Amino acid sequence: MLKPIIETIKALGKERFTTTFPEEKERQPDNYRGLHRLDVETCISCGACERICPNRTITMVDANTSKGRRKLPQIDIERCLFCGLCEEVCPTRALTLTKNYEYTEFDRRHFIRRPEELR
Amino acid sequence: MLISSVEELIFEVIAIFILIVFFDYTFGWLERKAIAKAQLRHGPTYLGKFGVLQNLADILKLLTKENVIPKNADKLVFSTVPLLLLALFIFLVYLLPFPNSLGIDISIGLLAIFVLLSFSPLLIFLTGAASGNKFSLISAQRSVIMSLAYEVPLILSVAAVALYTGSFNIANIVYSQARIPFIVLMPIGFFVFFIAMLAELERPPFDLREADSELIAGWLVDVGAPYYAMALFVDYTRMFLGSLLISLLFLGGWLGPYLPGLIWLLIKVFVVAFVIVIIRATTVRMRLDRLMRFGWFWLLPLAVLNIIFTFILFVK
Amino acid sequence: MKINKEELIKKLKELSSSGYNYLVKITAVDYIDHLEVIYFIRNMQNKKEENVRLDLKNGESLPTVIEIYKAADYYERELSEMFGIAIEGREVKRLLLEKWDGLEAPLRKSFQWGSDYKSG
Amino acid sequence: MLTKINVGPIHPSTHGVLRLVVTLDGDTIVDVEPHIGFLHRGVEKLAENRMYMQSESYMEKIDYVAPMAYSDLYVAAVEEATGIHPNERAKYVRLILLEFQRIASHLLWLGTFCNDLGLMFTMFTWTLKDRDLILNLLQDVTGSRMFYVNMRLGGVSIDLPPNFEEHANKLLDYLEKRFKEYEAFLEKNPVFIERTKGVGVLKREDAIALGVTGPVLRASGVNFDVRRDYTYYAYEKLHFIPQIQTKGDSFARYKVRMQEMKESIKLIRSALKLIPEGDALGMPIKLISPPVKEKEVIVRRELPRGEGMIFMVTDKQRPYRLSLRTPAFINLSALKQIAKGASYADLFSILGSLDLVMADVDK
Repeated sequence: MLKPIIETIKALGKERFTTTFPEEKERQPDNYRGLHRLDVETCISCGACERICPNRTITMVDANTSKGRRKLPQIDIERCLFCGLCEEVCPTRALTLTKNYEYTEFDRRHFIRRPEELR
Repeated sequence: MLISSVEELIFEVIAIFILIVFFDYTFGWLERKAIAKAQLRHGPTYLGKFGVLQNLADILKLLTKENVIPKNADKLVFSTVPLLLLALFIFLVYLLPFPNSLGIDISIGLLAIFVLLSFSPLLIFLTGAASGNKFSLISAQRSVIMSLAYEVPLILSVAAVALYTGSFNIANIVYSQARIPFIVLMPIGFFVFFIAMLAELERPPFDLREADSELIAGWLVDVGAPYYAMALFVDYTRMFLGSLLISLLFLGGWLGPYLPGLIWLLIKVFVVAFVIVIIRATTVRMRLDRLMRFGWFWLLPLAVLNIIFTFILFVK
Repeated sequence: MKINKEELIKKLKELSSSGYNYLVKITAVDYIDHLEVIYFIRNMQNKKEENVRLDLKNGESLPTVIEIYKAADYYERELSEMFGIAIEGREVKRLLLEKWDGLEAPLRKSFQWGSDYKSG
Repeated sequence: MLTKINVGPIHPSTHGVLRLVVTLDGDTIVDVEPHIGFLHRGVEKLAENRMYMQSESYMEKIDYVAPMAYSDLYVAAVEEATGIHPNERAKYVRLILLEFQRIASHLLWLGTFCNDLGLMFTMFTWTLKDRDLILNLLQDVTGSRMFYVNMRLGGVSIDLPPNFEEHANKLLDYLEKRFKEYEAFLEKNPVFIERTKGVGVLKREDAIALGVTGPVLRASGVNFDVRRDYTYYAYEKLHFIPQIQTKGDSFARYKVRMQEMKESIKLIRSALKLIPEGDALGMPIKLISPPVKEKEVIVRRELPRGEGMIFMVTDKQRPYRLSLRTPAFINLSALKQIAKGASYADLFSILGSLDLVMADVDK
């Protein structure tokens, strides 16, 4: 019985592993898969991301850009699995996943991100 | 130290109540912090320095909620017995002597305390059985069966102390430890008393009544938020009573060099409480039949042995 | 090996007494015009595996093998629920999705689901 | 008089959404009837409607405690069907990651098991910390903490980073030290011993008849491990030894998992020494699946919870039928047999020692 108690007392002196979240954040690697980012200039509107997405997260919608009106991906974050297939299938690397993972909203309609909002 | 006037009585009542609340609050915070530290977590951090005010916020939250009484429950028993339980434990603290002639120190204090203490499993049984929930019912049954296991060794280990001192007065018991505390004189008795007290306090490894991984919260499953806050108060007051008893009967109470008596007493009480918290963070829960076996085959013979030793070595 | 429905119990008894004592899985495949039921069984001594297959017409029932393999209990329940195969010789309680009575068995190809999702 | 108690679906010890209808005679269990399906997502049906490589992410969600093991199982089935097999380095890379995943899964199990026995979260947070370090390591490799989706046909999506070996070795040393502390903490505790030893005994014959798998089967003295008996990747070269206990009680199941973690450490160490240089990258995801050669595929893998098996009837772009054998499903079916006659408190010792993940049970 004494040995387990010694282990507990030893633990009192050990370093904590939890973080106080908003102040400290977890370390993230460079290839982290967080929220999407779309480079409107390089996107060629091929729709590959829409077709590969297993969960119908991505739909191609009409959007106004500097090059005129064209189809660009719109993302419904509520449905997203963050599997990264869209990033991998994108021929021009226009759609990438960023390190940002905080996406709380008050209204679930705001989870549908228009192409212009994907930065 | 008998009461001579009304003013003195009021002073006593208020002073000891402040002491109880002080212990309950600091212990509640310390337990959270200590367990968090042992579990490599932070514990409460936001409210106040080191989260001191977190418990206050929790209590306020619980008290402002609606008190729900389940349909199946026996309303009268369910809503009065927990209050009786609280009253019982607070009253028991009043029966203990404190330094500076605080506290109502009656000549049969020890006897009175253990007689009244044996009511608590029954009150818990009543609450559990009255709530009309099956988990509570199992908890209530466990409460009564458990008390069979630890009650006898508890009283026998105290009997050795009374035998040595020749008095049921707790102040006398404390003063007779002036040279050597009883923990040194009768370590077996201390061991038995400590284990039995853990069971009485519903602390792991004997928290069979609450048993959150089996019975969710045992006899507290169906109580509403204000009653739950009260149950926490009961829990901490019981903790205060238990650690006070351990320090008064075995650790020399308020006796100690240099510092004033009350400080010594509080230091001892908090050390005992800390040890109990560490045990809580260390061990898994016992099973009911094993506790029964442990109580009757280990604790009881040890307690009897302790009485015999005490009788042969010191009394004769 | 492919067998008839009538031989199933006899064949499995034979196999289980010759050391194939561990049932890995019972599964079924819906080929629209018929169902194929497959029993994967294993010999725990030499780790050899055998699969016993039988064809089942739509609406046909399947004899229970729970006397031979206790492990068949849950798999048979799953089959009867997911493919709508009735199991002879035992009462099958609903297991996974308890409130699906009256609907098409979900793993049949004829099962209609809420959306017309097609990928690729 | 018999009492019926409804344990779950919301209960601290059912690890998710398992509902048990327990019939008690006093404190003795007469009957346990599990009701499952609260987490059924129809993964088998979903896979029938998606292209081969789209389903990988869904497969990971079958078992959220050891996701990589499932994506490996599924991708191995697709590899078998298409004939694109991993090269030598990819085999080692997968083995290392999978064994890390196994340690992480067993660590989480250890913590929750102690919680079931009534320890106030101490072991849980300790093992969670160690699991966190493993997840950090896997995150560096794959880019995600929980759902890795890093298996590709013929390899992995991202190769091991250059400093991986150094990090891994440091972590393994740390874990080895921690396991010693865990053993001192638990096995020297008489209450823990008495709560687990002789509790929920599953005899060898019953274990085989009930079809239980993985650590539960090995704790009952059956010498069977897919890693040895249907060997894959490099397990044969690394001289893998299955961990067997004979008693078949909760303690034996604890011991098997503890020994398995140590065995995993050994495996990773020797794999890190033997890993060949080169390229472990697999085929990137494309909009068209590679051509399928096999009509039917059977793949087995030793998942942390037991033997996982995929039986797949293939079609051109997507599986015609995907049949999964999930280990927790069949282990749960043994609960009734094991728990009969035990006391109510021991039900949770038994339930915990089976290592159920409800997502894995319900598919």
